[in-house]
Amino acid sequence: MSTALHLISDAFLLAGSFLLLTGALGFLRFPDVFSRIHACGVTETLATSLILLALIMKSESAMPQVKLLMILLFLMFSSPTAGHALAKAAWNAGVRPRDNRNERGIPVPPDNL
Amino acid sequence: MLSQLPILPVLLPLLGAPLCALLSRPVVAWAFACAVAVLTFAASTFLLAAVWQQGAMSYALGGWDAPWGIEYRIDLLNGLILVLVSGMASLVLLGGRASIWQETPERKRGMFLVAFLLCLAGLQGIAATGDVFNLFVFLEISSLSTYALVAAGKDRRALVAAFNYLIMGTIGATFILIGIGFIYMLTGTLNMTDLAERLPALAESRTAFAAFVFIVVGVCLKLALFPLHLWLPSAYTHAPSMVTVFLAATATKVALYVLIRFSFSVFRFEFTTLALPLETVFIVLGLVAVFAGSMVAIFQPDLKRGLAYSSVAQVGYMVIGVGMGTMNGVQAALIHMFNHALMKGALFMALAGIVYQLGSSQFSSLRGMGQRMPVTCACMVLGGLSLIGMPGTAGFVSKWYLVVAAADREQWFLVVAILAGSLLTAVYMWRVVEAFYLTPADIDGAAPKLRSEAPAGLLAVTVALALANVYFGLDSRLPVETAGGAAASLLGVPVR
Amino acid sequence: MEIFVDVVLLSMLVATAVALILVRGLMASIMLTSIYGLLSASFFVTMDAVDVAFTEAAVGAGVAPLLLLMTVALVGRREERTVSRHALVPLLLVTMTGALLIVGTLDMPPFGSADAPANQHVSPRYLQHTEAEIGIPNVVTAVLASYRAYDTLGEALVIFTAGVAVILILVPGDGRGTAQATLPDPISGDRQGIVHVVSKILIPFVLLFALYVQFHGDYGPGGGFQAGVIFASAFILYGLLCGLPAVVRVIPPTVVEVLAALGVLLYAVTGVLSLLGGKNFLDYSVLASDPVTGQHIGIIVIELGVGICVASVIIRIYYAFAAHLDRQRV
Amino acid sequence: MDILSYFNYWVVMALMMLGFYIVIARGNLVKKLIGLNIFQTSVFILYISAGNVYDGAAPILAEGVEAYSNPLPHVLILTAIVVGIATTSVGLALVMRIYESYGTVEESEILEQDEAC
Repeated sequence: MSTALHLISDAFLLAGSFLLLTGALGFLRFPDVFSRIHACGVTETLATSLILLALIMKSESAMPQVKLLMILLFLMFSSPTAGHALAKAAWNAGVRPRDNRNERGIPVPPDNL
Repeated sequence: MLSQLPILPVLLPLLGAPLCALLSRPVVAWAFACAVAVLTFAASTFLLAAVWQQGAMSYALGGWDAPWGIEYRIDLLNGLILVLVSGMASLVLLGGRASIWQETPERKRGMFLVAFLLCLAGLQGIAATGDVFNLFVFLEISSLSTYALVAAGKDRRALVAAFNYLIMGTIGATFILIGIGFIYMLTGTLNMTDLAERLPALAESRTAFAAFVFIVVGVCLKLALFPLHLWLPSAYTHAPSMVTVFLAATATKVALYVLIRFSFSVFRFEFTTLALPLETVFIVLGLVAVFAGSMVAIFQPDLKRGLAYSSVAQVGYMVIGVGMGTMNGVQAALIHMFNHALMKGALFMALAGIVYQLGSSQFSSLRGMGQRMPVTCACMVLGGLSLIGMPGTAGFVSKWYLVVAAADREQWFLVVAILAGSLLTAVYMWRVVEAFYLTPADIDGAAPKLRSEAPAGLLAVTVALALANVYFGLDSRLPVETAGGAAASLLGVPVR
Repeated sequence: MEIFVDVVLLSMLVATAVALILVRGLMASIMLTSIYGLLSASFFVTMDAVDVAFTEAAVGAGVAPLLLLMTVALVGRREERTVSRHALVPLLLVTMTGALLIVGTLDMPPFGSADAPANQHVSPRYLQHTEAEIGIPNVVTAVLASYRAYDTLGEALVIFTAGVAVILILVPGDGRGTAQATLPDPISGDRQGIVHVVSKILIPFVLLFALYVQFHGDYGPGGGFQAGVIFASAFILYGLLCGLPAVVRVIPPTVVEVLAALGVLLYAVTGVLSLLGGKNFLDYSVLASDPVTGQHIGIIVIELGVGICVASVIIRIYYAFAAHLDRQRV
Repeated sequence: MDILSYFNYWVVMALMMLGFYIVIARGNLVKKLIGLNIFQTSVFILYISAGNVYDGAAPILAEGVEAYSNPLPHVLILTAIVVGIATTSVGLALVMRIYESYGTVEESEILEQDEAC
């Protein structure tokens, strides 16, 4: 394996781990359900993609690479959908976003869902 | 064909259960289940006869020799259990249709019978296997089906009883699993014969000690040994009548078998007595069970619950026999196990007939039943006499052997205690006689119907079980000799 | 490095279990259970138990939380702060049991040792002879489906028993069957929503993956049980999206029940074939002229039996739960 | 014998006891089942730990691999996991029916109702 590829994959791994960390931090610190879903959902999709890409670069035979690629593809579908479903479920359950003064920042629209 | 015999008592109900699920009409399913149970009984009887003739039989499942594969190992001990369990299952199914039909809605009857066959397969599998993990698997088959059968009771309290049984039973099974894990870590094998060879070398190991304690506690939860009996009274009281008959006659017996198998075959007794004063623990708990169970039974307003508490007491007698640890003691425990199945079978079966007619087992509603259902009540009284230990009944035989075993060890307080326990039994059976024959029927004025016996099938089985109590009281060769042979081989005494 | 991962995972497991004790409210408890399942699955991977990890991920983090969620959808997420009269009794029991467990560890063979009796007596034979006797690389499958095939038959029977038990407990006896196609479907969102579209794309692939796991079990992690769970999960996903009536139209409960029984029978009848061939129960060598081929055929057939049984039972349990939920809500 | 070789086992014991505590101390029936789940899963971890071999590979035969982990505990635990989920589903079915007839899943409230009648 070439050194360049090695370096790139290491960088991907680091970036992915960093993003996961920020996602976890956001999950803990953000004020309401929706921003927390945002923190996790967005970072998670990108971070896991980065890590999977790095692993594809690091692995040496074809079979694991194909499998990792399929996992990546699956995550591209499932992760954003899960975030969407979660947010929708929260909304349907009557949870509304809050701003950082912990007040309802967004007017509640009529329930047309 | 003879070489394939050991698998049949388990294989038949195991195949029968899914096949029965394919039958849509309940009557057909019932006939099929009866056929399966009777065939199983026949196979078990042949097997026991074969074991008498040629000694213990081994069967390698999948053709892989133990300890690599799973082994079935049938000796006199589990041969007797197989006959007992399948025999009771046949009687319950043959005679119990009316009762099952009354207590289960039509759409559930088929599934009820499937669950019953699964329970039978599970209990037979526990008895037949020579592999400790396989024992756990079949234990779970029988337990899961039992939870469902108990929950099929009409009262909503049956659900809670089944749930509590599920929690207690699963804790017990998980304890057994922990114990099995420990001995596997020590020996690297799961085969009982292999374990028996390897464990004596580990007599000093604290891990083996912990394993034994976990297995014993787990089995005692299933056995409902005092103070781990809390699930039993409610489960027996609220389960459908036929389920109570079957469970009372078989489930605790199989648990006792597992206890004996682990204490005497897997962990040799010398080893276990070294590890802790097991004798004392068993005898003390057994005595407490006898007295506490009987005392509580006396004050129950419900006869079914009273008999359930009496089961707790009777388990105490068996455990006392096991705790003595002598050949006579174990033999007495095994005889009592066999006879108690007959007694409780007769009692609960007669009660099922009464519940069929009355819809209740409260003492207050049993007044004057002696006139209404003379045969059923006579069977009940006969079963009660056997429970007390009247000479001429099966109960006398087992009490006699227990007393002799205690006298052999010169433990006179045990002799006194066993006799005193019988007196307590007499007290609560007297309440039944009083209600049946000595209190005027029906104070509330509603005209009592004359002569309304239970349906023919139920009545026939009740009479058969009651007569079996007399028969085995007069001619006790089958249980005594089989138990004697089994006890001798368990304790390594060369006599047969 | 391995030890580091090991310690981290174990600490997370402990943290999850402690959180489970502290937390009140069933929803949070279920999420923690799911996390516990996923963490233990990860731990199994580090312990080289890939088949077990696969199963635990499917069951501990998938099916069990799903059934718990359906129950909680009915009974509510409230959990009373029970002021027990005997608060000390459980603590005492746990302390005693724990002490006994610790005593039990004292004479245990050290962790990870290849010389431990557990790794010496029986199991080396499996590792050495599987290739010659069974002819497949996954030793776990070989032991599961041939050396200890009878346990696995018991396992299929356990799951069948669970199905029978759930039907007996949950399906009402008065004719209100499972499949009331007229019921309003409970989670009907807009039919063109994102979740809907994505799931419909994914379901065929889930089924395909289940088949892969089913038939690749001889060579890699996987097998009948895992495949059955995945197969069932596709149907459950469809049911969650489009409502129970929709999925019942695809495969009615009676069909599922028959399939479950047939799955167990497929397994047991394979064993009976050995009996008819003059060998012991579940001895697959009679299935072909060459014993190793016979073993291979036997393993494929019984794994299929397990797969069918597991998939049908889990679908049936889902039907029973969902129908009960619908009935109670109406 | 160094502590580290027992660390694994001791943690597993702690996990078991945490699960066991939830089963016997909590009054909510669903929570009891959750505790049972944790208890059983922890026993699985014990078994799998017992079968682990340092530097062993997963027991899938491959060229050039010398040491494998012990496959037998894996097989046993596969079966035990199935038993666990079977028990959980039956328990949950019972809980649903109990809720239907009692209107609650708290043990104390069920006891109250039973004593009342």
